[in-house]
Amino acid sequence: MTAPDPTPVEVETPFEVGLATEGLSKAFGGVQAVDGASVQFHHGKVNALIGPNGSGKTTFFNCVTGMIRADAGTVSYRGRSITGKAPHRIARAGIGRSFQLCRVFPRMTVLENMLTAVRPGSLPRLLASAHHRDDVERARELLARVGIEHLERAEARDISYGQQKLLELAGVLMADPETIMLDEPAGGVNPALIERIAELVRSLNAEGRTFIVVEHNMELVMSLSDHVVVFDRGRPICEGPPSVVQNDPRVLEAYLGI
Amino acid sequence: MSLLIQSIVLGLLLGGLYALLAAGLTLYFGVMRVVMIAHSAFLILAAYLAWFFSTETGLDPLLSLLVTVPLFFLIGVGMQRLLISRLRPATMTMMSVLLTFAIALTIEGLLGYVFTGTQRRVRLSYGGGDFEVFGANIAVVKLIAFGLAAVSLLVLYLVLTRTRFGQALRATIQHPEAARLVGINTDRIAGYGFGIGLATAAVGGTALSLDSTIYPSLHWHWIGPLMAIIVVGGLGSIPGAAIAAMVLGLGQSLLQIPLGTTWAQTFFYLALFATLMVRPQGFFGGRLAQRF
Amino acid sequence: MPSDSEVRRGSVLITTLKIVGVLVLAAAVLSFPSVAGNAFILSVGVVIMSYAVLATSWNFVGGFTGYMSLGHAAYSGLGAYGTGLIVIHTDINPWVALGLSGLLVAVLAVPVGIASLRVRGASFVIVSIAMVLILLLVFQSWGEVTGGSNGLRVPRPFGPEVLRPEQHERFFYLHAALLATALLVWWLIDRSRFGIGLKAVREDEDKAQALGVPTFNYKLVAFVVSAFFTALGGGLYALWFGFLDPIFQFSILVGSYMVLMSLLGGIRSLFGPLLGAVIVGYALEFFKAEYGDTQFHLVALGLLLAIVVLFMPDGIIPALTQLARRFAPQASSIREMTAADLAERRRDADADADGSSEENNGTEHHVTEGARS
Amino acid sequence: GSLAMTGCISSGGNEGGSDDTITIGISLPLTGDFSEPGKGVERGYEAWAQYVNDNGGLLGKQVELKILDDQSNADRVASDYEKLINQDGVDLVFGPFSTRLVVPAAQVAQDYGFLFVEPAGAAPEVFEQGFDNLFYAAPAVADDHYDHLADYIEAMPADQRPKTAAYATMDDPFAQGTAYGLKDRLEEMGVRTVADEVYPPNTTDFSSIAAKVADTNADIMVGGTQYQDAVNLIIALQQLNYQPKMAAFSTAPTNPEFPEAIGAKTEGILSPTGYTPDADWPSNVEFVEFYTELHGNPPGEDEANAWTTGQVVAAAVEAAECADPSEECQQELIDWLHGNQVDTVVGPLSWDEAGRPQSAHMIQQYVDGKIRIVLPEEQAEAEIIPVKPAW
Amino acid sequence: MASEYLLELEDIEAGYGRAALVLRGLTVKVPPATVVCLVGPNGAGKSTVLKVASGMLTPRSGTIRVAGQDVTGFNPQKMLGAGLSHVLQGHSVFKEMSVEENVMLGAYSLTDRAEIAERVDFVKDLFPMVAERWKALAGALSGGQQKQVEFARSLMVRPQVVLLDEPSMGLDPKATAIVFEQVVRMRDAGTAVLLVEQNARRALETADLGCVLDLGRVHISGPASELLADPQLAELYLGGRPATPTTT
Ligand SMILES: Nc1ncnc2c1ncn2[C@@H]1O[C@H](COP(=O)(O)OP(=O)(O)OP(=O)(O)O)[C@@H](O)[C@H]1O
Ligand SMILES: Nc1ncnc2c1ncn2[C@@H]1O[C@H](COP(=O)(O)OP(=O)(O)OP(=O)(O)O)[C@@H](O)[C@H]1O
Ligand SMILES: [Mg+2]
Ligand SMILES: [Mg+2]
Repeated sequence: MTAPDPTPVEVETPFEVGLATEGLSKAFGGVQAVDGASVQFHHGKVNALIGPNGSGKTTFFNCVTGMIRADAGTVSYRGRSITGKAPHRIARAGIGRSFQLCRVFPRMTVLENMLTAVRPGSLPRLLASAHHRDDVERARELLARVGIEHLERAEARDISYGQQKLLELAGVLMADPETIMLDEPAGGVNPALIERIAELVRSLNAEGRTFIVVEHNMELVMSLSDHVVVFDRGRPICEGPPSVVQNDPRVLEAYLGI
Repeated sequence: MSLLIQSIVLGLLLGGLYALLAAGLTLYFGVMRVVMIAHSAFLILAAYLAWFFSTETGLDPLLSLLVTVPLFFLIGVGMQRLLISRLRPATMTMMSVLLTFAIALTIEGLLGYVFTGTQRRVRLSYGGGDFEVFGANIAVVKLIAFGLAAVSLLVLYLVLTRTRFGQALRATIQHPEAARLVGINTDRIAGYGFGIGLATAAVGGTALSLDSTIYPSLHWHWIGPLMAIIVVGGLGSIPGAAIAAMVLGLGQSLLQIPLGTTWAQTFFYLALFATLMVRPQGFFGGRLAQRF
Repeated sequence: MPSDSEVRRGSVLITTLKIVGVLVLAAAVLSFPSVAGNAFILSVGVVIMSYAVLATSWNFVGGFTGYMSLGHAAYSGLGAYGTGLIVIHTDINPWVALGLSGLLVAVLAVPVGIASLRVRGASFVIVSIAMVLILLLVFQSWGEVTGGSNGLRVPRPFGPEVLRPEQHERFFYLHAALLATALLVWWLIDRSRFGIGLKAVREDEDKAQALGVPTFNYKLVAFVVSAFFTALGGGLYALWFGFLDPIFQFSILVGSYMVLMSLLGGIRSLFGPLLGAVIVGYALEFFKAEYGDTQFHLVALGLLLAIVVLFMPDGIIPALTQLARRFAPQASSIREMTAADLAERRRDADADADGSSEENNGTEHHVTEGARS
Repeated sequence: GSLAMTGCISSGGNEGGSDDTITIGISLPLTGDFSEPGKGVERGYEAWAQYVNDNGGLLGKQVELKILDDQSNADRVASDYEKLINQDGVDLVFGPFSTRLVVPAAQVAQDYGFLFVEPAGAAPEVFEQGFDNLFYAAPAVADDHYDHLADYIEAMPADQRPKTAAYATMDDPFAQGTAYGLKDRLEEMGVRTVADEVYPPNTTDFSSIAAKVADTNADIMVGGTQYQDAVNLIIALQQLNYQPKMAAFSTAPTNPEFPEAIGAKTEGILSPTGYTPDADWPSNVEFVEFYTELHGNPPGEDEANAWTTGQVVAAAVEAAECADPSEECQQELIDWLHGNQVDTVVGPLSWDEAGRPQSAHMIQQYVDGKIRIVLPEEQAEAEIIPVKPAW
Repeated sequence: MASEYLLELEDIEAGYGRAALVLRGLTVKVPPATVVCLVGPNGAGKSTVLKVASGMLTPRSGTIRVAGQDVTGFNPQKMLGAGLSHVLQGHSVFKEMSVEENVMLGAYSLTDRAEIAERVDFVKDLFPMVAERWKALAGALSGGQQKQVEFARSLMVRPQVVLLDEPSMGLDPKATAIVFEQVVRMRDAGTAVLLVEQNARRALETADLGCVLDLGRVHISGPASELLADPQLAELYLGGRPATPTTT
């Protein structure tokens, strides 16, 4: 893992651009939720996206993943434009995401929830049995890593809120995307498990996976991320390594309220 | 020319009735996510009661409203409390379709059982009466029906938007648990909401009985256009339903001139499909249409 | 707490039971014509088989995607009229005509699906109803082609030497074959990745999309497959019955029978619609026999539907399975673990994993492979 | 399940086979859209059976009717005849009501070789299906119902004839058949068609149709109607204050409730009818007497047609001296009817090879508040009113 | 009869439907002017405790008392009447209604207009966002904003007992601070607060008493500061290294 940059000078260290947006905007009625945001996320790193409530983080996620159509601006992924593509295409381009307001398939079992995320790939595989042994094994392993392996056979609607959050996280990982966007993965999760999740993120990151995490748990953000982007009123106001961002007066003012 | 004016007048009068009935349907959906297939069956039931009342007593069928409106309100409350409330919230919309479909069948069956399948029509001394305005003949009965519709629509609108009850009703559907936690008696409120919806069917049915034949299976004939109206207007929006009803009623009436009765009826469905292509959520609806 | 092997033995037992059940079912169906007392009972059998085909076909959309179509009569009606018109106006062999008509309806279902699957829930139901009503109007009014309200007589596919009772028997087997095909396809989809994607659509469409499921295409495929089988069911019925009347071909009641049957049996189970069709088909005969000359049969049907919706919203088969589960070994009791237990288990697991790190690498490798594909 | 099912559905039992009764199977729309006329036909059939039994039966055997309800549904009607023939083992069948139901029912009868005499399938299409076992037990097919009226108009001096005609017909093979039969004739003689509206059977709002008709101000208004649609149409026309010189509607005006339903403004309304209780055919006098004694009021057209059906079948049975489901017997009955004439309450009937009857309907009109036969002249009970008073 | 506790749950057994028990003989008591914090792993039954306490879920056995009065079997509406209010976990705003209507519905059980107006001013003042988006549809707000509206709504009444289910979830640090500040204020005003939090350290720092719940039973309870200091608890329930914050 990269150690925090010791020099508080904002020097652009060279990095590989992963997901990037240019002038992305989205307004709802009179509210400019995302306001011409141009952001570049570091590929292969753990990126954090923080900002006060209502600063447009979730909307930004939604625009990037095609869940809602942006008013203006472009989105590219590793140099290729994914602007305006359908959500499933973006997902298949290697970008997975979780939802802030936890969404699971309520009347499927926890295991089936996991299997839904498997990419069939070809037509024969599409028609092959869903309970493929490899898939099931991997699903179990992931469930164990988020600490809900014992719930495998429970229907998702019957498990507690925090457990659903964990299931959602595991589901996203199951799809095995190259870039994983998480919207408040730790919200409502027991601190003991947050540790495990952090470890999981680190190890997947070490395998080469990129993360973009929205989170209000500052401890987690600071210990986990390599690069932090701070949003306010729909656009980035500051970015850099955690140690830098943490002490930036704009961030202190807008976000931490100090 | 006079045919055109005549058709416009007829279309507006018809649209008024459509508006009232569609408003009731919208109410169930807007506040309770219930697709009430049985609405038109209740409509026919009310019409039968009006007919029965006037043949038995010889009085004007409009007087039957004094009985049917409270009666339907109570039936509505009972139906919500005893039946609808048992459905799971997650599958409410779908299951309510089937449940109310079952109710519709039951009503149709009972009507046929009690009144036989014979077509009935209220006999009114002023049934064929008319007066002329701008070269168009306006039937007295149609004007009465229109007036009833307009008044009830207005009352409905005011109740839902201006009263504490209306607010509680909307809160109840949007998050019943939270509504209970702020102290709303959600059971009672939802029941009243349903009762009001059904009361509109009582008014509509009586209005309908003034100038139309009724028979037990007639409700099938009404379901289609009414459903089309509420989708075009935007599921859940009462003003939307009313406007769509007027527009479609008028359109149907005008299209009858060149196309004939049968093809003119398809207008509702073409409008429905066109709406879906252009604005799936309907012309006045919120995001709801997509969600549920 | 039952051990893993116990659970496994239980599942083997269940699988065996299932296979035996299917065989018994098949035997019962195949022997029905010889058991049926007379041509009338055989004809009732054909009707019930036809219901079963329609309900099972309906279940491709209703069961998998959760889109409840009350208007599937549109497709059975189109299939019936398509078959009839092709047979009447061309020299094509009736069976080819049947297949052709099924394909035509499937093709037609594509634009219809594109239009109507854009909306969910109530709007979709309403659109499906509208579809039937619009077709009813068209087929009634477009008399030159469809025979209008005079109805359309479909010539029988078998020669005059095949007497009516024998005709019933042949059509019974034909329907059974079609049903078996539909069931097989349903089963294949149910266990496939495609199927699980469809079920995800039923549960939460947006979320499924975010996971990379091309929901719209999936829905559309299911819809078209459903329309195809429904049309075949309708066409086969037309060839058997020989007379089409738009009022009965394009009736909401027929569409709702399909829903009722499927719901009654259970839309999440393979044999649910079949079971529902047998029960409802029999109930319809029974109600008619009992309350024939009053409108009471409608009341009875309505009550039946209401009871299903209120008390068995998941259907009979799931209700029975649940009952059976209560006696079968319970695996879910492993949910009962405290944080300390879990921590313990994990520690053990981690120790295991360290001990056999090679195996672990294998899995990791798989993960990486997946990412690149 | 199959065994249990057999047990229950066959609860009717095979009682038809016994030797001292003749069982006749009938399916009728006792519920649903056609239930009103269906019940009329049922009354007619039952009266006929009672009459026959009171008078020594058929071939010396008692007649027993087995009536099922087809719920006005074509699928059901076929299954009903299937049941009557196979399960209940009836000896003969009578036809159901309404054109829509006759064709599928006739198909079943044909497949089992049964004679099929029907009281109510008048539409021309019925006779184009190639059934050789089918006979319509009424004077004329729908097209010919207005023949006498057409003749009358043709005979009028050219300047008094209507110049324009408006048609409004229900989309139903029978109702439409009647109006279009007249339309063809009128167009032949140069009466211009200015409106031709077809409405679906379930229409309840006639104001737009009436508006279009009224707008043309046609001289003659022809309605191809059943009962209630005619009432609605007339009221809607009244609301628009349209006054044609002649107005003819099928079926509805002969209904006793008609005058009350349209507010007694009936004077001058014309209607074709195949039957009148006042007709002096020998068997009709007996029929009316018997029926009136039974029900307290004279029979209507539906009852008469049912009775006629009974008479026709009985004549064939008496002639062939057999009444059993065997193919030979049924074929004999069919053959006999093709070659002979039967005297019935609607007059002597004979049929062409497709089963079309070869007579004509009479025309009735409301004269002085009562419905009377006005055409043809030899049967007329009252003088025709050539120009209808305002309604 | 006066009781020394404002809220008492005694020997509660509860579960959903016919499924197995979730709460197995659980006892929790909250004295006046006290914040009791429930912590525990996901699925331990914390939310279930609150649901039982507010009458949303009827316990299979056990008693519930509010200010000494036996309220077992009361529905939520009656519970509110008895002086108990509950803020749900997750999101429970009325999405198709405006922020204003949401907040006003919080005062549904009140009738005194002046009091309502005063409370409205208070919550508007507390959460500037609420004032700013007063006429907006609540469903159109961001997740955290909705939580703020929800909390604001619950502040419209001043009950004796408040049940809070993870009030800080999804809130930014500023808003979290406000929420905890309000919790303290409520306590100072004499209210009994039963707080469920996964932000456990922060919650225990605020609370007077703590209760660790696991598998439907109270595992350990005691003064919040003691729980915070227990290294074993820290590892199992509070996350890793006890009492040494990672950064800053
Ligand atoms: N569907 C919508 N309709 C209208 N306005 C919306 C909608 N979704 C979001 N907004 C507005 O856009 C702004 C940004 O919302 P967003 O959900 O992106 O914030 P966020 O940064 O994710 O906040 P949080 O930390 O609370 O989750 C908010 O002011 C919100 O009110
Ligand atoms: N509606 C339900 N039906 C069946 N079981 C449920 C239901 N809700 C919760 N459970 C079960 O009850 C147990 C306790 O759930 P509860 O929501 O109280 O947990 P919690 O402690 O609040 O967890 P979290 O921190 O994740 O919110 C869990 O095991 C869950 O699986
Ligand atoms: Mg957010
Ligand atoms: Mg909880």
